[in-house]
Amino acid sequence: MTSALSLLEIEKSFGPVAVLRGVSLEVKRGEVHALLGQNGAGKSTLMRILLGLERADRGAIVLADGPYAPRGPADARERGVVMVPQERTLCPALDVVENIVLGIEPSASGLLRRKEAHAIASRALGLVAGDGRIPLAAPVRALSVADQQLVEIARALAQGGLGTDAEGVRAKVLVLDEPTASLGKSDADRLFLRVRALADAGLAIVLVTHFLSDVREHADGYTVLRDGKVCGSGDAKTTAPEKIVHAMLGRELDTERGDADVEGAHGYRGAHAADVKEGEPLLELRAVAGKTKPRDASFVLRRGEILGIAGLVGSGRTELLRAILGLDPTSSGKVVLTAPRGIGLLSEDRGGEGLMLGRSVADNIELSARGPFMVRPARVDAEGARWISELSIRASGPAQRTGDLSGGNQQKVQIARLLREDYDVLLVDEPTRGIDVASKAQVLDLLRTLARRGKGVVLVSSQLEELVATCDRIAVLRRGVLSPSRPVSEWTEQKLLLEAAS
Amino acid sequence: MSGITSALDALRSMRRPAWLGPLVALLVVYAVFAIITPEHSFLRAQNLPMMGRQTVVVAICALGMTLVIVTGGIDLSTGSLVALTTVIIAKLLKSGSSPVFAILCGVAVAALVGALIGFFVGRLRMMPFVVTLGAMTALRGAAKGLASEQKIDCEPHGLDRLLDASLASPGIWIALALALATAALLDYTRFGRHVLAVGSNEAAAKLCGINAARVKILVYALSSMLAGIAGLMEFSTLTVGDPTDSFGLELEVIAAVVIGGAPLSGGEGSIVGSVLGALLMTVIRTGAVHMGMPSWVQEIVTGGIIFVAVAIDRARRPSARPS
Amino acid sequence: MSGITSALDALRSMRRPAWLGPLVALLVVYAVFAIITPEHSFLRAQNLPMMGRQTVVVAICALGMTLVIVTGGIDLSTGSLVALTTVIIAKLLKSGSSPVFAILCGVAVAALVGALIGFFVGRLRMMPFVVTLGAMTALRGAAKGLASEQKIDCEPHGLDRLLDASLASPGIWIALALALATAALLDYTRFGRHVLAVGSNEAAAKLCGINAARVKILVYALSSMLAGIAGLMEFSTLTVGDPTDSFGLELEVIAAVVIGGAPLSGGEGSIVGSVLGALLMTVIRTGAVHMGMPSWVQEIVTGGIIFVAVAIDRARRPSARPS
Amino acid sequence: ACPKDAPKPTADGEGGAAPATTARLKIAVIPKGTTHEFWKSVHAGAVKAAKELDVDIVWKGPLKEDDLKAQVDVVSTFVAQGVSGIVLAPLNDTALRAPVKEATAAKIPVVIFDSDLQGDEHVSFVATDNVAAGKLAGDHIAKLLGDKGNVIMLRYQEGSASTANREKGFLDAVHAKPTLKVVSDNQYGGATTESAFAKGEGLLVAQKADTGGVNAIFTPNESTTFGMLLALRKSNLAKKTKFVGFDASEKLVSALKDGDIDGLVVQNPFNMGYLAVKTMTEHLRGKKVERRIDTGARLVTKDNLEEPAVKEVIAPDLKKWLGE
Ligand SMILES: Nc1ncnc2c1ncn2[C@@H]1O[C@H](COP(=O)(O)OP(=O)(O)OP(=O)(O)O)[C@@H](O)[C@H]1O
Ligand SMILES: Nc1ncnc2c1ncn2[C@@H]1O[C@H](COP(=O)(O)OP(=O)(O)OP(=O)(O)O)[C@@H](O)[C@H]1O
Ligand SMILES: [Mg+2]
Ligand SMILES: [Mg+2]
Repeated sequence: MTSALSLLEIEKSFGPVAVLRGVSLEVKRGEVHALLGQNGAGKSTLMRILLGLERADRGAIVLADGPYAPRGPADARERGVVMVPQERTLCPALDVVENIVLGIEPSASGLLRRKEAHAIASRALGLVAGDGRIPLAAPVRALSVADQQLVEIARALAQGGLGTDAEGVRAKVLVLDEPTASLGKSDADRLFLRVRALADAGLAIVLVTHFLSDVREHADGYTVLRDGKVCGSGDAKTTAPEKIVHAMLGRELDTERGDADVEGAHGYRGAHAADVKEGEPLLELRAVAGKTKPRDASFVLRRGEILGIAGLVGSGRTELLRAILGLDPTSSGKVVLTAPRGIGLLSEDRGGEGLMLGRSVADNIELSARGPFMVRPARVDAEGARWISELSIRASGPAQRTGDLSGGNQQKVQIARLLREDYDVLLVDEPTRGIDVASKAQVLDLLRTLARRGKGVVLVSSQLEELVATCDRIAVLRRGVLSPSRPVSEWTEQKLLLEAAS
Repeated sequence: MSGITSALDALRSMRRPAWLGPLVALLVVYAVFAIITPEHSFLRAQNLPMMGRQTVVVAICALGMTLVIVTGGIDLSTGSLVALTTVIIAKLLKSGSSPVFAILCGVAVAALVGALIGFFVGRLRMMPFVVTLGAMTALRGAAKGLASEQKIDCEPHGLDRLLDASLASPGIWIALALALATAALLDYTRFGRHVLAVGSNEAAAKLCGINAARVKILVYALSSMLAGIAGLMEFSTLTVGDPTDSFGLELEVIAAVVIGGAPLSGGEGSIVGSVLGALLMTVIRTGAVHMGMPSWVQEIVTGGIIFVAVAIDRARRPSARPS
Repeated sequence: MSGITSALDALRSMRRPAWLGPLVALLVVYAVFAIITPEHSFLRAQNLPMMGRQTVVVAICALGMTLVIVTGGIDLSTGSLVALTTVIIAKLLKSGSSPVFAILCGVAVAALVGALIGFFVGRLRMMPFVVTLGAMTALRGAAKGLASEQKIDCEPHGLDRLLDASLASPGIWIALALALATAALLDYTRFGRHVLAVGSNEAAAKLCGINAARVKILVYALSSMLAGIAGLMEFSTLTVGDPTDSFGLELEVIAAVVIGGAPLSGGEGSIVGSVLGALLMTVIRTGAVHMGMPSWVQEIVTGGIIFVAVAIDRARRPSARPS
Repeated sequence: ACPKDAPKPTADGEGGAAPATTARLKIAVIPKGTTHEFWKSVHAGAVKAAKELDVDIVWKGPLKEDDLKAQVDVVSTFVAQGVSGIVLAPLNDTALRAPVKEATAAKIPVVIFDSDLQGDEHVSFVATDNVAAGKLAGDHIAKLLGDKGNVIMLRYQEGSASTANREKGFLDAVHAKPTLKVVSDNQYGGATTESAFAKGEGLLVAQKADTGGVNAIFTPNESTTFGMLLALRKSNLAKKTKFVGFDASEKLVSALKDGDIDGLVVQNPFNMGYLAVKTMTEHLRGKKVERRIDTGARLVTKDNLEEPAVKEVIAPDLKKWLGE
């Protein structure tokens, strides 16, 4: 096999910060190549350079048909390079068809040809989503995060030239930057089937991911980035996951000892362990129904426990959490909150509603509805700095713009804010989305520690193994109806999946 | 079963045309005035072509403003540009140029100014509000300077007949043709899709290989060219070049566009809606005169109606998921 | 070694104050005028207090406008509200009320109007541009109606001494005190941080339990109250209640805020910057008179300077990561 | 000699009567606006006086037409700058008092022209009697209609004193004839031609001018007159409806010749500008001046258009003085 894509000694810095320090990478035709690394290692930056969204300071890129220096995404598409970026990039006001054919609209002397556009869109979407699930005429802002992600993947496929001609694959390189971070298992499985088919058709595919299981099951080769350098690569199928993790972290991930306890929760001093009454109810839902979802949800959350909520994408988990917090109106039922220190939510949509991307890390961590009337900016920065070190957030300092952090580090900023507020009840929606293995363990450990110290946690996650490993009890949400919760000992991943899908 | 639900879903997800709200508002306000004006003077035959004629300038400006607002921008220089165009045309006519040459020059200068504004907004990524605020002041000054701070009298050479008393006056038909062309541009061409995409999510548009800067330059050039044509119509009405003309016109134009259903956040907009919005404002103004309302009552009513029209329109639309 | 680099890094990551740009611009323009005005008349002692006095109204309005713009909103009703306040104060004084009562009434009405605007923007989630455009027209009408379409003459009862020729005139000090208070409110209180948060990302603010609607109501009420105080200053200058006064003032105020470093997209802004922006506009205007520039040249220069000030400021800031 | 080299007049001039300095006088002339033809004529008159009397004038209006605050600011800027004297057409008779006081306090004399100012700080008032001028128009319309018919008056702008006086004078004259009916007098044309045009056009339809609902129209200044003229022409009502306006411009005079306008009350702006600057100069040079100087107004019709005295008023040689 010939190499379809070679990156040679790519270097890139933002101001004084060197993000990539000579990265070389080679992907062959027909290969699915996994790109791994801790949050902020520079994976997305590398991919953005590949697409011409960012320009490398030094280094070269070579495609099968010659040297390649894209001036922009249009240029990249011309050469057969397309990408699904990490953050959502759809036009919320345009409908699904318009989004998918954006920039490649079929037209005759400037005039649109709607039928053709529709055909392209439905074919591209058919490749990644079940039939008819996503309405083609709906504006994408009405879609759930997961559906938007699917539209985005369909768009990349369409832009690669798949939609126009069944066998004519024009794209040569497809970059997927954490495509499954917001997908459920079935969508993810379908996506990987598709990815394999594309690879077999001769594409070179770069897959950025934090799921080591996906690497093992779906990738051929892998490369690990650490501190802007390549520090490990090989065969994805045969390499032991521990070895990959070691390459990523530069050390072992000691789950027994609890990495998180050392780095994170240990330093976390917020909880008032003293006045905790074990098992005291904090939050009770009585037949809560929202405008559309949830339709019927009841549970009691007590001090010291983690309640997991499983469910398929679109089952209404996010809506349930929003309804509890009062962000969405409820139509019937009752939410009884007895927690003295209140209730906080970790949003699944960190860029959209979770963070002020334009403001500093410290401002985001400090954002709070309560507190004294006067605020000292110096204290805000000091507080920010403290949390940056406690959660080992990779940022240049408390004053850095949050939008300039890598995706995973943004997620940590959200978590820091939640911890700082010291809520009694924490509603966490997909807390490990987009964060690396080490941080993932750290975050889940943190949740357990919090519970141990008397908090109540509601955990929503599409990672079933995460639920099973972390929760005390799990309930399943099916089309808006929440089943009674059962102790975690009665659940396995398979049982959860069956229950959610039935 | 699933066939029915999916059909229902399709129906629900169908977008209600943005111009429905302003159309209803227009009809209601028209009917109210027709009923309550003394002796129903509002229904007199001359009234319709007159209102059409009075709307032409605002409507033509609103076409371009819609495009600008759809890209998420705004253009405060419209009024000054209209005044500048009347001055250029008058000055050229006075110095003996042919009317065609005068028109071409006026419109070309406007388009050039627009391209420059577009360059600053699109290429240099400056805020449209600031760029056009600066342009508003500077162009007004340029118009005054060019006209030596007075109105320029000139023989109109037939240009005054562009907008005359009858329904057949060419100005109204030109405006209509321009509206259709702009609507087609926005809804049926690739360029139109790109305009919408840039306004909806510029980063996404760029990712799909759309040259956002070029789109903006074209949009501002087009919008200013339309303002130039509106300036021609204004000249046809005034028959003089007036550098102080159309002060504050841009706010009326923006109001028309917003009433027409385009949010200032961009990504959406309807040419038909904007034209209806412009008509609505004329109907209110004319109706108030027919009612013999004092000016101040008229201003309160206008303010109230802008407000109510938009409020009702927004209330009816399904609220988007917060994102 | 690492100590030095980390110190350097800290220095680099230090936030450049937003008002640095406008301050430099102000000093440069001042120096230029000081040098080039004939006989350096710009440096005459009376000139400074006079410019201070001329800036008071715009500067006070700019304080509130900064808050509004920081929330991502805009307020077009400022000019009309200032005019309305002059009318209310004059009318009350004429009817024999005490000056204190007249002032309180004028400012209270303004604050109420602001709270109403805030209610529409915050609670009913209508676009600020539209709400305040409607308010601009309606308030202007209300002012004219209240004044029976005339300027209202009245004995100023000492209110005219609020802004007099000396540096000691209380108006300047009141404006300064208000500026300090507003700056402190924005930078050193929880409410100020909530204002910034609502402007940066409203959804995130709500998620953290901040009542965004309440924040907006307060901001618009505060902003309009400041416009009311500006109206008092305007009355002190004019000594009549003038319903046609301050037409277009809002654009000057917005220009001052934008020159002062606040992007209209919200989430950022500096009170000091806005005051400097207001001063810059006065300096340009005064300098132009001293130079004997014709109005049209002055307009071109003003437009150009708005533009250049913002362009330079934007160019210096590090570009954000496109997302 | 170059004026820049001359010593500053106010720097060493202690008393208010510092007449005999060798320094060139610098007089600021502040109109209400700069683009109406009216102010152009005033400007020309002022330039003529300046040339004759060998003084410098600075011509500076508010940036926006009819912006009261801007005019107040312009006056105080000139005070701070230290000119020899200020000649001012106040936009308001009260609001400009404070800056005029300020000027007087700084030993800068002020001559008021066009519209009056309250108080007695100013040296002299040079203007037309506006009420009388409005009455001229009212009487002419009464004569044209034979004292019978429906009359419209389109006002200029809220709060403008000189036009309000003309409107008052007109209404007084019309109300004196019980058989004349004023069908609309509460509409304002606004500051620009285009707003007056739109208002006028609507008014004509609303009052059924085409079927004889309106017999005569009066407008109190240049922009409303021109706007109404356009409205009449576009509605094919010119010549059918009697129309008396105010002020003269090239277009208005040719409309008078065509018969589209039946009469124009004209002031003598050229003379006003001339006299205002002259009065100021004389005061500065230590002469005694009158407190009130009338510049006169007259009714111009097609018949007296060719009289030399009228010609001089309506078509002053702007080019000669303004060099355009
Ligand atoms: N425009 C920018 N300005 C400043 N720093 C930036 C910018 N873009 C990226 N960075 C920095 O570059 C580093 C690498 O970011 P990148 O997004 O490539 O990481 P990543 O490997 O994709 O991480 P994640 O797994 O969290 O997505 C981060 O530390 C980030 O803060
Ligand atoms: N504003 C809206 N308009 C139309 N449909 C909506 C809107 N908000 C949500 N939905 C629909 O509601 C469904 C549930 O949303 P969502 O996918 O967020 O639920 P979820 O169970 O939280 O899933 P996940 O968290 O995995 O994304 C989706 O199918 C989405 O299309
Ligand atoms: Mg990334
Ligand atoms: Mg969800």
